[in-house]
Amino acid sequence: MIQLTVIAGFILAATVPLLHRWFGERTSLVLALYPALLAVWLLEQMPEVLAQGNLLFEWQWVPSLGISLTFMLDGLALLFGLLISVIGVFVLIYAGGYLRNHTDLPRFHIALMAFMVSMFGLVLADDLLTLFIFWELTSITSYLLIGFNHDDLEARKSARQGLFVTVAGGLALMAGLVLLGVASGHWSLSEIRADDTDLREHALYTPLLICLLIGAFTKSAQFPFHFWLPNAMAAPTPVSAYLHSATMVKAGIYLLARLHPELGGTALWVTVLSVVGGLTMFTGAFLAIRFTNVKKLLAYSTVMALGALTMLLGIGTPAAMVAFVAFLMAHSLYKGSLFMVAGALDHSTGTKDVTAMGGLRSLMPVTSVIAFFAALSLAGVPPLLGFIGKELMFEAALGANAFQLLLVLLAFASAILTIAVAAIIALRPFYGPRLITPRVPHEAPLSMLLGPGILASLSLLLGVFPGVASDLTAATVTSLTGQPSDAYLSLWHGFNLPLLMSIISLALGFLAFKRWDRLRPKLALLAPLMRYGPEAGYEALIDNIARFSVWQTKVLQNGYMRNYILVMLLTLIGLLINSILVRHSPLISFSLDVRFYEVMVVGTLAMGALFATLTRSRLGAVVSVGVMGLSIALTFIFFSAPDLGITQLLVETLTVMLLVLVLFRLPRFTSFSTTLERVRDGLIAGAMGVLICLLILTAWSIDQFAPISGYMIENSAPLAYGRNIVNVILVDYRALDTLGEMFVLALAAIGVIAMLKFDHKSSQGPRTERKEPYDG
Amino acid sequence: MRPEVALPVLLPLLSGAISLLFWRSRPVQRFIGIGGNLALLVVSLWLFVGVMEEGYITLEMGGWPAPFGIVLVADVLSAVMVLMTAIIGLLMGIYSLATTGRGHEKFGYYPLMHLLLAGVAGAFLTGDIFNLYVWFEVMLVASFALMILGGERAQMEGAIKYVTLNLLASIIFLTAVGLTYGTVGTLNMADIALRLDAAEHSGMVEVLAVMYMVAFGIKAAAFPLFFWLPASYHTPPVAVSALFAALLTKVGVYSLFRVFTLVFDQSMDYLQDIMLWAAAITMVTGVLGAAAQFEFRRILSFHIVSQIGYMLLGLALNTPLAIAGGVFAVLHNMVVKTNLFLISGITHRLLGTYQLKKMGASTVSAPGWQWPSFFQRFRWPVFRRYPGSSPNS
Amino acid sequence: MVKSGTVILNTAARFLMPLQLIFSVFLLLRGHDEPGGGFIAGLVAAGAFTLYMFAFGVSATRGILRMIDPRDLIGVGLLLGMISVVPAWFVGEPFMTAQWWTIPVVDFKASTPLIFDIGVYLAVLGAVTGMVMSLMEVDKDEP
Amino acid sequence: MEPLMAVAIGILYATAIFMMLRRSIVKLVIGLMLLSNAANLLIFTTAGMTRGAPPLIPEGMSAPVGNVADPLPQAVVLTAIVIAFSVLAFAVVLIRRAYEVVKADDLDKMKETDT
Repeated sequence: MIQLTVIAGFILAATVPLLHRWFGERTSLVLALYPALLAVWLLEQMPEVLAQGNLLFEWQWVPSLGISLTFMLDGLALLFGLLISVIGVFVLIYAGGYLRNHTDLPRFHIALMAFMVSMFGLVLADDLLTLFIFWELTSITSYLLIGFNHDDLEARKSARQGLFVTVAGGLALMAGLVLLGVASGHWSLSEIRADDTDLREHALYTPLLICLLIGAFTKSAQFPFHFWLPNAMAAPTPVSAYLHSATMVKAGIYLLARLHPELGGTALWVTVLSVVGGLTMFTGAFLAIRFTNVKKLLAYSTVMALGALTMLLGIGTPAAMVAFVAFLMAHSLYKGSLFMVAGALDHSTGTKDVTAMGGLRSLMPVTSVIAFFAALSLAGVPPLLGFIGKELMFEAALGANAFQLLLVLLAFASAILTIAVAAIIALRPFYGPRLITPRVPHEAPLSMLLGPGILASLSLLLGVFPGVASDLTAATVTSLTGQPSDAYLSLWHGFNLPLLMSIISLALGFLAFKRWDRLRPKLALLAPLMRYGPEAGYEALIDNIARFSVWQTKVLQNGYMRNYILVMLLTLIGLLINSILVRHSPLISFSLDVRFYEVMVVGTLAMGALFATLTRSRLGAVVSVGVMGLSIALTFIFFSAPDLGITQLLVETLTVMLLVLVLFRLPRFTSFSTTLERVRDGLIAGAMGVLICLLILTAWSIDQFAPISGYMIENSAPLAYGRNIVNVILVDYRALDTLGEMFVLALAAIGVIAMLKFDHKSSQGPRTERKEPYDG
Repeated sequence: MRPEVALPVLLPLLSGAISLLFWRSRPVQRFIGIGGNLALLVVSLWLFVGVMEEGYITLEMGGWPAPFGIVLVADVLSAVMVLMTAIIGLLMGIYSLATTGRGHEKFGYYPLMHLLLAGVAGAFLTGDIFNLYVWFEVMLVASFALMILGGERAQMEGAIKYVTLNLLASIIFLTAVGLTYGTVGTLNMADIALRLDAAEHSGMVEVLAVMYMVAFGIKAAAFPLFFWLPASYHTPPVAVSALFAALLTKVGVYSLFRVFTLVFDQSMDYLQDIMLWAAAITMVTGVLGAAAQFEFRRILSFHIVSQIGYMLLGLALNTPLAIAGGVFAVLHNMVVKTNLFLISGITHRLLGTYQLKKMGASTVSAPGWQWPSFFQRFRWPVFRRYPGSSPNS
Repeated sequence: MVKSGTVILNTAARFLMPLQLIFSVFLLLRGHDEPGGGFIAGLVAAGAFTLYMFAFGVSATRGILRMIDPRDLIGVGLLLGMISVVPAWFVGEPFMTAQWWTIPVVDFKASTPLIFDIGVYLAVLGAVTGMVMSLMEVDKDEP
Repeated sequence: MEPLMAVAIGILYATAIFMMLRRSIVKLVIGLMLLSNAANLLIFTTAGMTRGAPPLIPEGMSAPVGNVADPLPQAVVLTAIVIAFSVLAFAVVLIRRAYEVVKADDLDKMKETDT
């Protein structure tokens, strides 16, 4: 069962520390078996997918809520799944060499495996919510990967930036998916696909598309969210190779491709995708050549590629779809390879700056050959796969139905700049004079050559024999368009305009490479502009949120308890006024039947309370409270509650005694507050008093129901054998209350005793917590 | 007679009473402490299994028929809550064995814990509004005593706010109970629901709903009534904080669910809007408060508030699915928040601080293969000081 | 506050205490039929001890209580309360259902509510005495 | 009688809240005392008050003679009184200890545990 296999990947990730204990250095190889197995499984499924279009693997997860863990395998999922698993194998092997002897290698493996599994789940998920969950998992695991070198401030900052941007997009995505579910009435991709209703006509189409696009654009680093991707280069190089070639950033592309048959083709879709994609493509390529850091160069060229892919999806013609597939495959292969080469360079020279390297060809011959071929593919030189991708892209741009000129120009300019980048990476470090590098250069170990080598060879192989990938291409294009397709790739398209553009761009790109050293200072003049770029906006936003949170907390949680009480009371008073005075009215049936002594007692009661409030002497307050308590006791006795009267009397006596014992240990009353505060408090207190008065009258005036106590009065003697009904209620009818109440009293006594007698010397436990000054 | 409905309340009361009797002997206290928790877990499972089979089980305490005596009711929700309480109680008891000081144990740490659990279970199971008040108080006074145990300055300051504001909530609750009895003449919740449906004066029904909402809202720590929580939850020992975090606010939330789905289902429309806003603002203010903190337990305390918002949202939306979601949020939060508080305790033991700014650089090699110290062993970036964010207050 | 009692208070306390205690037991036993009951009785008894404490101090009061600490009283009281809950279980009735037995010789009606009330009495007595006692003890320790 | 009591209880609530809003912890505790008394009286009053007819059954009879006062709120109030007493005793001792630790009667000096 494929679901279990994927979930087992998480378990495998969790057991990595154990594996490290058993296998030591070879853990990477052991772990690499997992993606290898997945790749084999995918290849096995290929004939079936070609025959049937898509395969469903159903598994009910939360049946009561209709959430299932169903996987769907079609051409698109197959393509992405293969990229993830194949590149995953090489990345794992590569990481074993790159991070050899690193103390935190287990942690790296955990996060990398978890990421791989999440990515796998994402491309296979059929259920919308499952898709979202895996999507978020990739965000979180990539955060852990980018921030792997957490001793480095930059790494932490970049990790956080990546997380915030992608998770913010994730929220939009969730909204979009929910809207999609609501609009289509289905919660799985396969059902939405099977349904004939056209979502493009739906009223919710625009909002849901915008939400989904925000999710996809943040993830795949489209302009203006592109800034997090180059910063994510703080991650260890194997991560960069994986995240930025095959997976994380492609998740957004995958989503767009996945939705293309259902949502694509409208004016909104075409406009947004082709324009944003084109801009991203150019921005990435343009920003790339400013940098001398080899990883930054590659990262921006990735942004360029992501833009190109988005643009192709935006154009949406059949030709664009074929170009999409070719470009996607080509990019994954050469970019993975180039990142690994960059890691090898960094590993053996100790620097990432291409201008600091030179003449390494003789010292690192294998690396230089691999770099050369991968870069040829990046540059789009025949007979590599990159050439096919570029050719088809030009062709698609020329065939665009909208923004044709703009897109062609952008594609052409980007191609020139990309060729310059390719040349910089493939030629600069390996040719020219030897430069002194921080480390003495040496050839990378086999584990670090295997991955890039095979990926680069694949670029070459697929370029020469594009027919090998024909089945996959056809299946993917089928899922992209929603119609059966027999698209195939070929190296030679005849002498046409795209080929001409390729040749011109190669020449111009090589020229740009030659002038690169002179070009950079001029580009550096543009640097101040970056201060106003989207990244600055992001920083300002984050800072302001932080500042706002501090401010808000200071205002709300200000430490003054009376403010807390005030807020709570005002809430209550406001709601009560709204309910009883505004929305409804109180009910008062007025009948005043009083005796003189009762008025006296109740008057004393009220006076006692008032005097306790107004007096400035502690004794006066205690006496007033006592007098009030006595009046209450008398009231109880007058109105047929002897037990209550006695209890109140005794409790009051004890309370006064406690007050006397405690109060005179405390300082005299002082008046801290201002007159204004007193007036304010008085008004609020008065409002509450009036409301309570009204509520009592209303509750008392409602005479609709007979109280349940009739039963108790009737049965007290016959059934409970007691003549004091109150006591019978206490010990029989409602004995559970009394039980609880006696525990309350006991608890209070324990608390009081503990508070008074707690001996700090004896409080030293077996292992005590260390004290620290309170400096929150 | 279905004893399993009452036993989750009675057993911890019994074990509390017995261990109070043996207050002189620490070993006996520890033994009863864990034994009582185990027994509670067993009866909770018993109840849970029974409820899963039958839907709901009632027990008329004292043998008096329903609206007259006090009736205990267990349905799936309350049985699950009781089960969670028992599980968390047991785990906390075990954790306390290692972390609680001698002084705490001498002054009734274990009985207080058991009585707290009894109060919580009672609040989950009772079907009587005044009885609910009583269990609230049992729980509350037990938590007061646990909160001050140790006598630090911060504990005293926190406790004053905690006691006062919770007492205010209790009094609002009690006032509401009094008005309820004055209006409908009964205390049994199901009976109240029936009579309120028939009540002619709808204004009073709404007033009662408002008062219960505010009273339970304070207990649940919803906006704008949550202030007592961040002021006090981080002051007692970590096991106590964890127990509070898991249970106390959830009792408030549970009561809101109970009262507003059972008793006031008629007058929900108006209150639903209010609750919706309160829930939304609670979510946001809670996390923003947490974002402003650098002390581990304070972050968690503020974050509890935020989570309460999610639970209330479920209630405010008031569809079956939303309520189910709210209940899931409650259960999930109970587990996770307890866990995080305990992790904060372990972090403190390993690193000697709760301040995030002081954590991180020091690598601690925890002995053995401890999963709780996972975060230390693998040094995730989350444990590093956040750069670039605002200065600490 | 400690031992500051006057002659009158001392004498009153000495004579009143036994009377108050007897009265409290009387209140306890008749509680089911006439005003009274466990709470009131417990409070009266606690009042007796408190008065004695005010007159003669804490240690003298501990003297008359002998080995019994207020905390023991609380424990016993709570336990009695819990015990009264159980008997109904044995006859298959819900917890807390009252059970009545007649003690033959003295013709006294014993019942679980009575046991419960006695539990309440002891718990109240223990709790209140414990609180006041520890308060006064702490006072004594301080200047 | 009840309208008169309602006014008195209103005054009790008002004074209690006013006292709770003071900065002095002593006043705070007095406020709490007033508040719990007020709530008890409220329960007693809203259920209706009856003169001279305590819920007692004369010896030898099986039901009280005539109308008696509602015993249920009385029992409820009795429970509430004891609970209120417990909590207040705790609160009183708490402010005493807090005063010893903080050395001030002023609530505004007790805001360290917040932000």
